[in-house]
Amino acid sequence: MTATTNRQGPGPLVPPAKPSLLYRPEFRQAVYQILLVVGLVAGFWAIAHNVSENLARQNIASGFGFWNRTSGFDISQSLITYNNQSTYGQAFWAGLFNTLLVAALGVVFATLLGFIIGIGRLSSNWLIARLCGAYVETLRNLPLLLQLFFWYFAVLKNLPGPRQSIVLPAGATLNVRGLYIPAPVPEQGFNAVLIAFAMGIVASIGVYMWARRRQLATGERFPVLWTTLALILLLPGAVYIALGQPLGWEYPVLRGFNFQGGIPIQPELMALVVGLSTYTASFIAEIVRAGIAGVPRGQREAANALGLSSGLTMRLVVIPQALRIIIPPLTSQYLNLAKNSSLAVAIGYPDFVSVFTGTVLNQTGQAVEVILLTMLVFLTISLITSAFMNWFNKHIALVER
Amino acid sequence: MADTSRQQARRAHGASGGILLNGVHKWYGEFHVLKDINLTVKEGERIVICGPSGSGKSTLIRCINRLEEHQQGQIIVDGIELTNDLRNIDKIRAEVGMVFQSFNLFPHLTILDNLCLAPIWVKKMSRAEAEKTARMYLERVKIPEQALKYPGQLSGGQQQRVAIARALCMNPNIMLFDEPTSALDPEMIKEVLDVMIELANSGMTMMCVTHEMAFARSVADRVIFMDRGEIVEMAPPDEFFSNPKSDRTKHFLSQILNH
Amino acid sequence: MEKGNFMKRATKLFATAAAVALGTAGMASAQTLDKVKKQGTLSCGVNVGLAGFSAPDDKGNWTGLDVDYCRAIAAAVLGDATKVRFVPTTAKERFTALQSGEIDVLNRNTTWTLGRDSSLGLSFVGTNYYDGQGLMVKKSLGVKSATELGGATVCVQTGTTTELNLADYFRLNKLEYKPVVFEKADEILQAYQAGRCDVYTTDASGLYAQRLQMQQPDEHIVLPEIISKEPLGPSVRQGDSQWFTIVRWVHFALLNAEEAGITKANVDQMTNSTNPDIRRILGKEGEFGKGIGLSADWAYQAIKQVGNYGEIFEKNVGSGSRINIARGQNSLWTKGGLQYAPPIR
Amino acid sequence: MTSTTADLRPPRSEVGVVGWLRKNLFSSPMNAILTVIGIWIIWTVVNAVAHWAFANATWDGTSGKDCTWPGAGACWPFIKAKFSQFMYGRYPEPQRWRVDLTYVLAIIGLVPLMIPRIPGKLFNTIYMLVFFPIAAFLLLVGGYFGLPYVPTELWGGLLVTLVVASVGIAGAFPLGILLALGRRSRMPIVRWVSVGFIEIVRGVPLITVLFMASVMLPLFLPEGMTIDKLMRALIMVALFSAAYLAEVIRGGLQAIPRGQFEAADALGLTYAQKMGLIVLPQALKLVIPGIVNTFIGLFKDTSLVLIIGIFDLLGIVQLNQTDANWFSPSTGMTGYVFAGLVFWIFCFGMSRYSLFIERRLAESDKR
Repeated sequence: MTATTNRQGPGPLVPPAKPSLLYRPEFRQAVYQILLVVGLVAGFWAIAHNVSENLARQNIASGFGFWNRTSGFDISQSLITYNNQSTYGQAFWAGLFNTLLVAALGVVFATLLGFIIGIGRLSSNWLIARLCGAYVETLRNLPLLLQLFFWYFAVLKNLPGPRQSIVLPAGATLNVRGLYIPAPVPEQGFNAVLIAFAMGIVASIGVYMWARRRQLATGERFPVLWTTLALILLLPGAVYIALGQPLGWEYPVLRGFNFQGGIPIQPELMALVVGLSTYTASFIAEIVRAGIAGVPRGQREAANALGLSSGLTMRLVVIPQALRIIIPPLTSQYLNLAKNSSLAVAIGYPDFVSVFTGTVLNQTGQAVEVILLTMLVFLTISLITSAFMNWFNKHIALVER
Repeated sequence: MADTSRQQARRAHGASGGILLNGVHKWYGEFHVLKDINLTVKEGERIVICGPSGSGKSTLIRCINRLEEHQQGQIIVDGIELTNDLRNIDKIRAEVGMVFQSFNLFPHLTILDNLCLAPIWVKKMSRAEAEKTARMYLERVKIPEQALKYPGQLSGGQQQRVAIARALCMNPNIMLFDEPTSALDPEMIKEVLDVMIELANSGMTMMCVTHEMAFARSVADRVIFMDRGEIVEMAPPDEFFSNPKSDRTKHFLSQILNH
Repeated sequence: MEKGNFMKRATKLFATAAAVALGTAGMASAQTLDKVKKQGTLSCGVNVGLAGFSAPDDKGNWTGLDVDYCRAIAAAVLGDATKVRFVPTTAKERFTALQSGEIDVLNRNTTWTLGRDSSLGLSFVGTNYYDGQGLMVKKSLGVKSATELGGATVCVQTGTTTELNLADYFRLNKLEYKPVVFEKADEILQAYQAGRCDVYTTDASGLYAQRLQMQQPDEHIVLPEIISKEPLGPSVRQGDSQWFTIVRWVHFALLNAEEAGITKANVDQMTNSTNPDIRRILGKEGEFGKGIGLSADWAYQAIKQVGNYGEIFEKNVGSGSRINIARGQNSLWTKGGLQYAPPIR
Repeated sequence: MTSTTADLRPPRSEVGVVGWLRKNLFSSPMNAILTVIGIWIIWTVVNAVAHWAFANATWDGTSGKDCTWPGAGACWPFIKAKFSQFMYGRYPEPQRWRVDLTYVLAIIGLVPLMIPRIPGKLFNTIYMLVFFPIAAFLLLVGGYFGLPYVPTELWGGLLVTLVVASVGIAGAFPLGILLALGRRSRMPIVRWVSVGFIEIVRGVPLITVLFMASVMLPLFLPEGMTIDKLMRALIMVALFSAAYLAEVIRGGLQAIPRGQFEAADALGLTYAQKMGLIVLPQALKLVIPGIVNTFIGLFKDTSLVLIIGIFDLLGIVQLNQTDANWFSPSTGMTGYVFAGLVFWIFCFGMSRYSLFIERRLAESDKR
């Protein structure tokens, strides 16, 4: 201890000497951060240098010039016009749209199945709860890739060949080459049906708004669901019949090696969608179960005590609260599903990774550019998703004291 | 049920506007929680139920609006017998208001929406009418200014008063209170009790599980002491507090009053 | 396109900046030969599994034509055919493996094309198997010619010249088809056998090899049409001419050995031969080994330990193997084939 | 009124088998219907599985022909014949004792570490973090002490699955902790870098990361420097799981009360001491279930390495299904079922363990 601390009485206060630069936290932090930046820049520099040198030394093409070059290969399924005369750029989009298609289908089916199973796990019926539990525990403890192989190589493989196809109702056909469903062919006057359909939707919205206003005003309710269904289905239906059924169907027929016509759904797509949605459903089920179980029992009791029926209790009290818990993890499951769709590469479905990171990379040999673009695409998807999630969380956060 | 038939039913069971429990038994699995409960509550009567924890008092009042199911005996509320018939259960729940220990306000709705929810969806009131009623009851529980806030923004005492107002919005004949003040800080207990006393004085049929003995003394017509699933003692408050007959009651009172 | 140009410029800028900052843009190439000698093993990129060319048996021993080429190079360079590290590569990663130096030579039934020679940084040293793309179908379909394949579904491996030839062939003949593209050969095999495709297309040699893997090989036929030229051969990194010469001349030595009648069995007697051609091949005359940086008996070691080209061929894909492919265009030029090696002199 | 009424037995319809059935299976007509549907589903599944796996299965044989008969179920001799390949890949047979010994060493370290009751966790952790990895490396790779060198190209099957998953998670630990701390740092650049890394990695599928390992990483290295393919995959898997682990650990850090940080500061500990001695030990203990779950995810995802030509359990099963000698209509299914069973036992076991730890943590919270 120095003498100053023993000093009696309050002497004149001396402003504390500024500590040496070395001991100031801001300085240290600045140094750490500068070191980090320098380290990172050096690291990237080294990588960039190695890459450019490796490429230059061996005379390997670089840059994105390949984008507009003719690809020369075919893709078995494309939502945009694509053939082997198209460019690598078009192959990029064809693959991307295929991925989005799988993701969209997967999200729909996984959500449906996941909610059914998640609610089933909470069923008062012991057997149903256990069955749903067994589903979850089985599916989510198996690698997705194994499940895809199972669906594709073990299940779909056992379907009969085109000549022994399984005939399904309504002109659909199932064989080892896929599922062929009749394609609708609009004939003259079909536009009127479409217009009627659109009108039905508009009218339903009108009915919904009117019914809501009436309930606010008088308290009386109106069977909106049934009216809406009637408007959307019966109105165009009536027009359709009145105009003499102006819609033809193109049925798939066996011609040569394969079925031609109709809408073909590849077995690769089926296996991928089935595999992805059953797998993701097992996670969604857990999220749904946790979400519903996360709404305190008291909430349901209070609603019951107020005389709300169990349906209304679910709709007005439990679900709105459960959704707040469910939606954030649900969104990240959707993101996982989109990312997992890249396993398509293993079962021959032409998704983005298979077409672009697979075939395009192989044909051009430009690994660096192709992989960077691939990562960029997935990052964009994940950024959009997390932007949505932030928006959602901000809007639904419970107001607390 | 038409009104006339309900009157008939009331007469038949001798419990017009009140509650009748007749030999009610309930088990949780093997555990016998309610043992042969016989109780008649007349219209406008105010009952306070007390007893040690685990004595079945909460279960008893939760049976009255079928939040719990009893397995033997008869419960008739407002002339309607509680059976598995969903229509009866809904009807009774609309007639019987309930206030919980943990408030159970709906956190995703504003105070006003909390109050309007059941009137709109169950009583099929118009929004305007429901809001009018809601504001009236908010006035009555002395927090009209909180109408547009969310439950999370209110203190415990305020939340419980909203819960009471929410039950009142259904215009019930009977109010059940399940330890309404147990989860509150001492300074908030009074504001809730004040509302309850005011309510009691308005002539509402009330059953209240509580340990607030001062409240019991001042408003109850009868005090019930329960222990191990049965009604041990039932008496007007003066007699109950001054001259308890059972040893168990004495023991309980000595603990609760001298702590 | 806007985006492509931007990216291109950005990449160039980045690369140039890095190069300028570090003062050098590409140093002298490493001497692969020195590296191999120093390490004492040759890293050889082979197929993950293609019967006849490179496939490991249950015990992990690699066999096949490409594999034997690796061994021959190791014998020539290091004097020991067992000093090879086999690196199995997929179609996708084979070129990167070579570019990055992970492997010293790529012997993976890889087709020699101008595009690969020019923009992938490879140099093909020669052709150790003249192949062509074939089409295989089930006999029961009754197809006799590829021109009858309109509307067929075709299984093909991704990232191969096969995929491109297929597209060209069907477009040229104005035939419709549906491709089903897989990453690995065993997946195609499974899918084809399940009836997912009518046609399995790859190099004809691959078709014969894969047919052996099938449940009933006799039920499948390879159609007569060969729809492309597929010269398969070893390749090395560009820019190391010494190593390029070595690998190329090991290949030629094996051919010359067959032509001169030197075999694994008689190579020791042949050292006493008076035939100057044979003497030169076996390093008894001239200093050709020194010229390419190897010992004088480089070719002797390769032949002694592995065998001449004909022996390697017959053992792995020819009459000595289950695949049993006829020599055909892979015969020596003296027998009407395409295999022709410049003389060692 | 002073005596207590004796407890009565509940009515028969409430308890026992009848009561249970009534309450759990037939409480309403709807429930009864569901129960019947449930029983039907169970019956169908159990029936099909039993027939396939037992009644109609082939138990003995030497080739796929023995499994080819009408109505044939599982082809178990296929598994029997290939079992050692599924376990070790092409690891040379005389050397397989080295793999077994590694497993034994791992079990010796892991079992006491996983049972909370057994003391000496510090010693145990050091064993697992320092001694075991070195021993495992020397044993499996060899080339030292007279052990022949076994190149990783020969590794395969369950061995690769276990190596990729455990090296992936163990290698991810240091970086995961750094990233988690970085994400909560007050230094903005450190925070941005951490967030950037975590979000980029979590945004892309593992398969692209593996492609990167197989075709891009080699180009990143200076000329003449190469890394073994399995090693590259391990590095990328470790980087990949570091991002996920960082998020798990961050959750644990957030759960540590402010008071702990303040107490450590008040004691005059430096940042490193505060984190290393006070905060991290508590936080890591809290997130054991999360770590185990990350490990389960990684364990399942290791199967993706087959796409880049590394033969893990699933890869080697897939490869062997093309063995002409074993071709039969049910070989494929049998192989997948076997691989699935192995994966499932591991994953289910680990998820139960994580539940067990979670319950324990919840209990100690109550105390």
